[in-house]
Amino acid sequence: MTTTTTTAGGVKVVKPTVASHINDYWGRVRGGDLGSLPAVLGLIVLCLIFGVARDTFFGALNFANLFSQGAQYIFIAMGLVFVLLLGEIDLSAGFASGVCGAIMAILLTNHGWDWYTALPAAMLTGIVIGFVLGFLVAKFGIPSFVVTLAAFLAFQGILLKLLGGGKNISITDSFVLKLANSNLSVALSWAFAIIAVVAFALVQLNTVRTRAARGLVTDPMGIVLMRIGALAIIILVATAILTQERSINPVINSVKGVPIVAPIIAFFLIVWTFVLGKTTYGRHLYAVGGNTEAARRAGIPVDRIRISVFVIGSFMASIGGILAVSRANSVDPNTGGSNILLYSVGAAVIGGTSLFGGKGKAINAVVGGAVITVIDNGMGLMGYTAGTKYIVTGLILLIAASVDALARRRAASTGNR
Amino acid sequence: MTTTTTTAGGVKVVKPTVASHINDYWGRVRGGDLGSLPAVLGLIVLCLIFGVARDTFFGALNFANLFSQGAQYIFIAMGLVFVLLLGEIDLSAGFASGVCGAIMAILLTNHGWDWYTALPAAMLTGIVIGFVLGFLVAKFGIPSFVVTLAAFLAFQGILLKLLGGGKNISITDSFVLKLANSNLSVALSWAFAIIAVVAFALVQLNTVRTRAARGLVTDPMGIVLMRIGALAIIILVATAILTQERSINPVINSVKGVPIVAPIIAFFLIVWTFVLGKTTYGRHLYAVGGNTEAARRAGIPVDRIRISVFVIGSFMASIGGILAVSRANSVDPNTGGSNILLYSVGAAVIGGTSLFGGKGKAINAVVGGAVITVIDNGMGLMGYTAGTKYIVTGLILLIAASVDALARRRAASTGNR
Amino acid sequence: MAATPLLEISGIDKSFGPVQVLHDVSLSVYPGEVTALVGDNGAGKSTLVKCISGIYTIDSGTVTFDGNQVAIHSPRDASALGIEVVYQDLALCDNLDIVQNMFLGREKKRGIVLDEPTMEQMAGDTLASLSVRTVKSLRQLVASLSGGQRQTVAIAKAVLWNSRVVILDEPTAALGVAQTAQVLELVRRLADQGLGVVLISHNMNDVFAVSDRIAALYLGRMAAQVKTTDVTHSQIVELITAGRSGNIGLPPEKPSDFGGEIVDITPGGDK
Amino acid sequence: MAATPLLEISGIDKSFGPVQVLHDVSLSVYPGEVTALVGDNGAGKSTLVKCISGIYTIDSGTVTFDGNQVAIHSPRDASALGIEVVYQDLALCDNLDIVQNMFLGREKKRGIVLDEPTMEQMAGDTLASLSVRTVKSLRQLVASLSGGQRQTVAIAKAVLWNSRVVILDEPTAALGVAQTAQVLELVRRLADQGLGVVLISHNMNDVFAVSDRIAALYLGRMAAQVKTTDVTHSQIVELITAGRSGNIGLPPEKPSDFGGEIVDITPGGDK
Amino acid sequence: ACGDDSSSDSGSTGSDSSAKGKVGVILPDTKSSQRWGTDDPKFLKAAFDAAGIQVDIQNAQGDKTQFQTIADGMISSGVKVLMIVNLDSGTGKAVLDKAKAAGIATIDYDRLTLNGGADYYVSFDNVKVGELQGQGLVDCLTANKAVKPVVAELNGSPTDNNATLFAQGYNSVLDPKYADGTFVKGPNQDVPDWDNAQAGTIFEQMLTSNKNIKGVLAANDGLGNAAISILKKNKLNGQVPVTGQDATVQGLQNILAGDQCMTVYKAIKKEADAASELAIAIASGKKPTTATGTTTDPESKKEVPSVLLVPQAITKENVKDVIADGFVTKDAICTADFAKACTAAGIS
Ligand SMILES: Nc1ncnc2c1ncn2[C@@H]1O[C@H](COP(=O)(O)OP(=O)(O)OP(=O)(O)O)[C@@H](O)[C@H]1O
Ligand SMILES: Nc1ncnc2c1ncn2[C@@H]1O[C@H](COP(=O)(O)OP(=O)(O)OP(=O)(O)O)[C@@H](O)[C@H]1O
Ligand SMILES: [Mg+2]
Ligand SMILES: [Mg+2]
Repeated sequence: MTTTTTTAGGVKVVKPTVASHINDYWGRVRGGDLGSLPAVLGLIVLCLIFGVARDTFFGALNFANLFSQGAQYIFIAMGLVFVLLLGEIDLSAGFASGVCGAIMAILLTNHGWDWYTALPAAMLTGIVIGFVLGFLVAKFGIPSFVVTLAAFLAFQGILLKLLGGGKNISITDSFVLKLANSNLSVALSWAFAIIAVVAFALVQLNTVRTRAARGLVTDPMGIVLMRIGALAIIILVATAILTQERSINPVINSVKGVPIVAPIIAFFLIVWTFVLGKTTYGRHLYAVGGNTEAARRAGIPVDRIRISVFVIGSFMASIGGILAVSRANSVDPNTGGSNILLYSVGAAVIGGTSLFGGKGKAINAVVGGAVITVIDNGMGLMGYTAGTKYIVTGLILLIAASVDALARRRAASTGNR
Repeated sequence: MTTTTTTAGGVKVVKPTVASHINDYWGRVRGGDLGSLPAVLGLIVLCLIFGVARDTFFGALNFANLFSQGAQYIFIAMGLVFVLLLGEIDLSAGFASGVCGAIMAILLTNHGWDWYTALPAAMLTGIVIGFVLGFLVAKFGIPSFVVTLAAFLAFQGILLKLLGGGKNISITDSFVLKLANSNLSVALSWAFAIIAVVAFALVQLNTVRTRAARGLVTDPMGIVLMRIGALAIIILVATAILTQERSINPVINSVKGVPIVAPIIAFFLIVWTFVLGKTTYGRHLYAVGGNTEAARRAGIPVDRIRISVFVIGSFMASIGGILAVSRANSVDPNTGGSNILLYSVGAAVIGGTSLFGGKGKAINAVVGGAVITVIDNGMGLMGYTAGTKYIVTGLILLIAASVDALARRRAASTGNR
Repeated sequence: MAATPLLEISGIDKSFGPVQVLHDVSLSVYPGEVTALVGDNGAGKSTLVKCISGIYTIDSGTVTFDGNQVAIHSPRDASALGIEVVYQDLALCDNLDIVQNMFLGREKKRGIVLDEPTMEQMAGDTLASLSVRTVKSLRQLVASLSGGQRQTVAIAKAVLWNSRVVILDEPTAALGVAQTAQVLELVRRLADQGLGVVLISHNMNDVFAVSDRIAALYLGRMAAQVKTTDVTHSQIVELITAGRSGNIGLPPEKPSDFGGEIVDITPGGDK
Repeated sequence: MAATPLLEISGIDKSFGPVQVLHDVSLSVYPGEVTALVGDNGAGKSTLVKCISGIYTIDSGTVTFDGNQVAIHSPRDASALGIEVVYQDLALCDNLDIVQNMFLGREKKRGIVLDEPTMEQMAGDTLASLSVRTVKSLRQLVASLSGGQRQTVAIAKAVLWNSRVVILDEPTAALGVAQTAQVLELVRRLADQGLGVVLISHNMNDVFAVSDRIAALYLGRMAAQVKTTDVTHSQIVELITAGRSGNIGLPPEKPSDFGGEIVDITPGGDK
Repeated sequence: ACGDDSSSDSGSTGSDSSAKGKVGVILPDTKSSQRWGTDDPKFLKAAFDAAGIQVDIQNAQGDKTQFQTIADGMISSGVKVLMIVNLDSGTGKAVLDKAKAAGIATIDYDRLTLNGGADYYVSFDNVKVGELQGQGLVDCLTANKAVKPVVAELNGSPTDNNATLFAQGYNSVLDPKYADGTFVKGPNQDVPDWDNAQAGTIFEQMLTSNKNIKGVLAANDGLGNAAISILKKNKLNGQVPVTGQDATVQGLQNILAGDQCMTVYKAIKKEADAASELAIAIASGKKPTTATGTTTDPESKKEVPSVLLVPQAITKENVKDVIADGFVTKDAICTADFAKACTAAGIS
């Protein structure tokens, strides 16, 4: 079964083949090390349910809708992944996104700022908010639940005050409006898709090369190629669908291309995946979340890390807020309110992030956010009354989560947690 | 400093005196073992702030208001303490209380049931809800955040459906209406107060006697008497205030006596304190919350314990719902909605319950609930506009929490966590 | 081997995902005897114990207790049979105090109320018999105990009960000189009372001092189970480090036998 | 005592709330020597170590490093001075793998990117030198390691760095025979390289095998710090269990000295 | 009353306030309409200040528990008149009962507390509001010469009784049209909490599953704007008429831009003035004379003395009326983006 034997730092190792690798993977899956597989399974089940119930669900138009509908959840959830990684919580993320969105809208509309100054101002607001929250948690030692509950209330008030006690403020800046509502041109869509695939392939192949050059075990080339192929198929098929004409009224105007939010999501997904997986900072996050005391003993500046996650959390919330305002063409006192927060935390958790810290990835927010968005989107097509809608949404959420839980559960019973 | 030496099970012990006991207590306080002291301090600070700002705050009428205003938070929080003790969360507790309240109201008003059948029906609903939630969490292994998020949505829908899509249902049953809105007679008030004090004294003295008889160390008699005296003063002074006339218009009607909710709160506080502190079940709760694996290895039926806390949580929510409906004379689709849940979790956490399990007491819910209620009550007297009110509420909450946090923080820096 | 074993396991396999940790392991525990279970770090001793006590489900193999084949699905089942275990990872509840931990799962009651005085007294007696002298209070939280104090609490917890088999996984690792002597004496006393005792230890002196039989695990395989009087110190060390010694132990190693498993380093790239 | 101590602490007091654990403790660590710190369970050894490494703040007392008085407020300060510690409670991150744990806080980078290949190679080298043979993969999570494997990782983590003082708190407690020998050899080698080494152990054979000096703690007081060659095995055991032996050790015990503290059992009723 | 000499300083500017009773006002929320956060407090406070009456205006933020807690506070601080906009009739009644027991006069403001027995009632007719919206949509669709248009309805919050009343109004206009086949009934959804973001998703999904939607009955301007933003995204704005309510700046601008077909203007100042006039009279110890109409409580069948005001439909043609009325300023509406539309609409 084993073929070549190389040495890595004095410890004997076996060079895996494609067959042994697949075997290994299957062993891990049976052993409970499932990664995001169950969440993806849950997502597929959901899509099938809705697709069978309403045939518009699988249309290009509806597929494109998903991106802007899910953007706010996904961005807030991505920020929350960092907060949850430390076992903290940020209840104020929803209204923080509202406040940041409102600041942008006010600067644009009431003060006539340009988008390239108003947008950074909104993001800066997010960063400041996060810093204050993090400081209170890290330096005063107040539980984050209480700090952010207080902030949840305070931001709601600030939002009301900013909007002069409940007014809606419209935005007309075309750049900002485009963010959530427009699409890349077809050419640009393809360009992005191809760049993404090529970049992924290069990174993968480069890793193999570097490791091989150092005499370390590498994934067999077959597996690497398979991985590249799978990603290429997903991205290219999605691009193909999204570059079709999907206008409701094609005579009047044409709507096609990848929604602009898609590359924005992809950008942050790549950045945060890189930060969490490949940088010292990311490593330290996991360490503090897994065992704060061990991290402290290893000389990691725990307080600073703790502050930083709230900064990232609120910063991502500000991005979510900007996109929410763009999508609504306006900001109102409830922007970032209602279920936004619970749904965002839910997205992170469904995607596989632990509420107890130490476990989570940026992709969790995207997968979980997709689950939440698909539920919302699908339910919107069903045309239920309010009461029924709530009940069915709850049940559907439960179904999606139990596909995941049951898969893991079965695996856990083998003793491997 | 030490006087008598007795033996307890072969290990030498020193019999503490009043002086050494106080010394010890002070050492513990300085060492960070603060119990509910900081939360109580926070509460006192709050009362002073509001008392200075508005003199009506310290009136007998306002004091009496606190009980029914806080009841729903306190009951839901008491149930949540159990859920949080295992490191779980119940996001659906708010709407569960609404659903139970609605069931009671519907049975009373639409089906003409009597209070002595409708009330148990509501509580039973709570128990069933809790069982289903607990079952899904314990047996399927779905994270409680997700299960109860789904339930949060579903109950909202059920409530809407029960109430026929947005209507509200009034109740007229005088017994139920009295629960949250009436007072004990003055004689009964005093009777309850005196019984409570005497019972406490007997339990305390009996403990000392039993332990002394077994040759175990006991608290010095002076300390025990002090403790009894302190409780007696608090209860008797409160009763004295509450048995004064507090009607705005004494000519029209007279309002005096302890609000009926007060003994209900006291009843559950005593029951749950007993269960947590003096029974096997309570012990096992702490064990599962502190170290699930250790509890499992000790043969504790972890799954059953997990289900049970959700049952208790939803049962207490049903009591909260019944009182909320009683107070509002009616039920509407938002009963148990808005901030009820966050405030209740906040109450438990502020009172000293940990979100990570293993740490919490029934009294936490009462102290934390009192903090939340006083803030709500005091803010109501201040006459701020909506925006300002949110902001100030957030800040006040933060102040109350930081009194607590700073006290503990200073203590923690001595190394004792 | 005249006496029938009290506890007999045979053919146990256990894998964690792709990694097989136990291969066809058999072990017999006799009443009135101390069986020492030895093996290198990572040989699978603790895993074997956890399989016996129902913490892990076994992939295949049988457990026979008192002559009857039994299925142990959870620690409850094990303690119902009278199997008591001191785990290497002590498994104490940090948020409970010493007395509470010692009686966890088997609290004494009067009516429905916990009988704290009785438990406190019994806990005190047991600890005193284990040479514990520096515990400040029986009501001290376990979180604040020193390493050795924690270990003593875990041992005391396991011997409080009338059990038939006691398994101790490196019980003296963190103990001081006096406490170690006390625990070894306790182990001997338990066996003399007719219990079956399994002692896991890396200390060969202790093993030879108290054990009647020695079972040696090597890379998840049972290399040998022998009478203590039949072997020498160095033979056991050889069994531990090489899996065989002279004519006892595993058959000579064929490269393909273990090679694949020991050294299979999962590539770092695919995490 | 011709050489100047590399690390010298004196007059250290430490209380946890009402309980005083260390009383006026002094200790000197010399470069090129192994100082064994011994004491009964709960004597305060681990507490002393944590005070030195900045995990606990000391109530009073001074720490002198290389002749300069220093204030160590956090583990960062300690490692900045070149003090490396292997803690008894190992303090590993269960959710990270072996390599990640070993380089925690001091990751190798290329630009801003973690240099995983280099770290993996260095980790492999270090582990191999500690006789680790059963680790399945360097990318295995620490949560799935056996007790001894975890301890080896903790030791390997501490010796990877160029430090000036290495403190090991019962490093061999969970180790097998071969691994223990390897670690003791390592301890000796570190001292021979000129480092100051503090070794905490309950195993007198090990202590006498590698140490140059022995410091004995008794109930939170430093009973004696002596040259290993000046004392016998049984003298040290007496120091550990009674605090004095012949003319060395603490002054004869007056009942009031310790009585109050050791035996003060907080009443269970007031929790 | 015992609260007269209190240190309360909430809004009292009158010199002789101690001689008169204090008035408490509880507003419901800040989500269902911007008026509760902005307009009512402004107008009410101005009116009471002018009369030198102490007033305490608070908002329950949509929370029933809060609502009652505020009422408790006002009662215990000794108000003489309590004016409430109930969140639901149940809590409303509980509060009114408590106030009456304390001998406090009560006014139902804007929303009638069913079976509540308030002394007075001041309001717009909410069913009438709905009727205006329905009629507005019919007019716009007719003007568009739409043939059998599919009409989507975005209702208000399912937990808000007023939303039910609005729906009752517009459905009374639309249902006959559906019945006779002039219009086609399209999707119909409630928007929880009047939440604009959710309204956007809900409408987007309506449009995805029913691409022929030709008219949108949105219950207020916020929901209308949510629908318009989705229409814009699909470049359908202006072709699909959308209704609204409240005559917000945003709604009026949308009307001027041609994206919204109409809104309903409720002269909030008039309503606030009418209510404060009543309260001032009672607080000064006089018998109010303005409550000339009556409303029948549908539950108790009692006649409540009332002041009823008439809502007004606003289209591009009469946006200027709202400005003339002082409800919004020209500056707020006619920003650079809308200057041309303003001129076109005759706003100068
Ligand atoms: N949950 C798990 N997942 C994967 N591998 C595991 C798991 N638990 C244990 N192992 C592996 O199984 C092997 C045996 O571990 P075990 O704890 O039984 O060793 P041990 O003989 O008790 O060693 P020690 O003497 O160090 O305590 C080790 O290589 C360990 O890495
Ligand atoms: N956080 C704490 N709070 C209260 N007491 C503590 C705390 N930490 C340690 N102690 C007490 O301090 C004493 C010394 O503990 P320490 O861990 O230093 O002992 P040790 O010498 O390392 O013992 P061992 O050999 O068992 O590891 C013990 O009695 C212990 O109970
Ligand atoms: Mg082991
Ligand atoms: Mg120690």
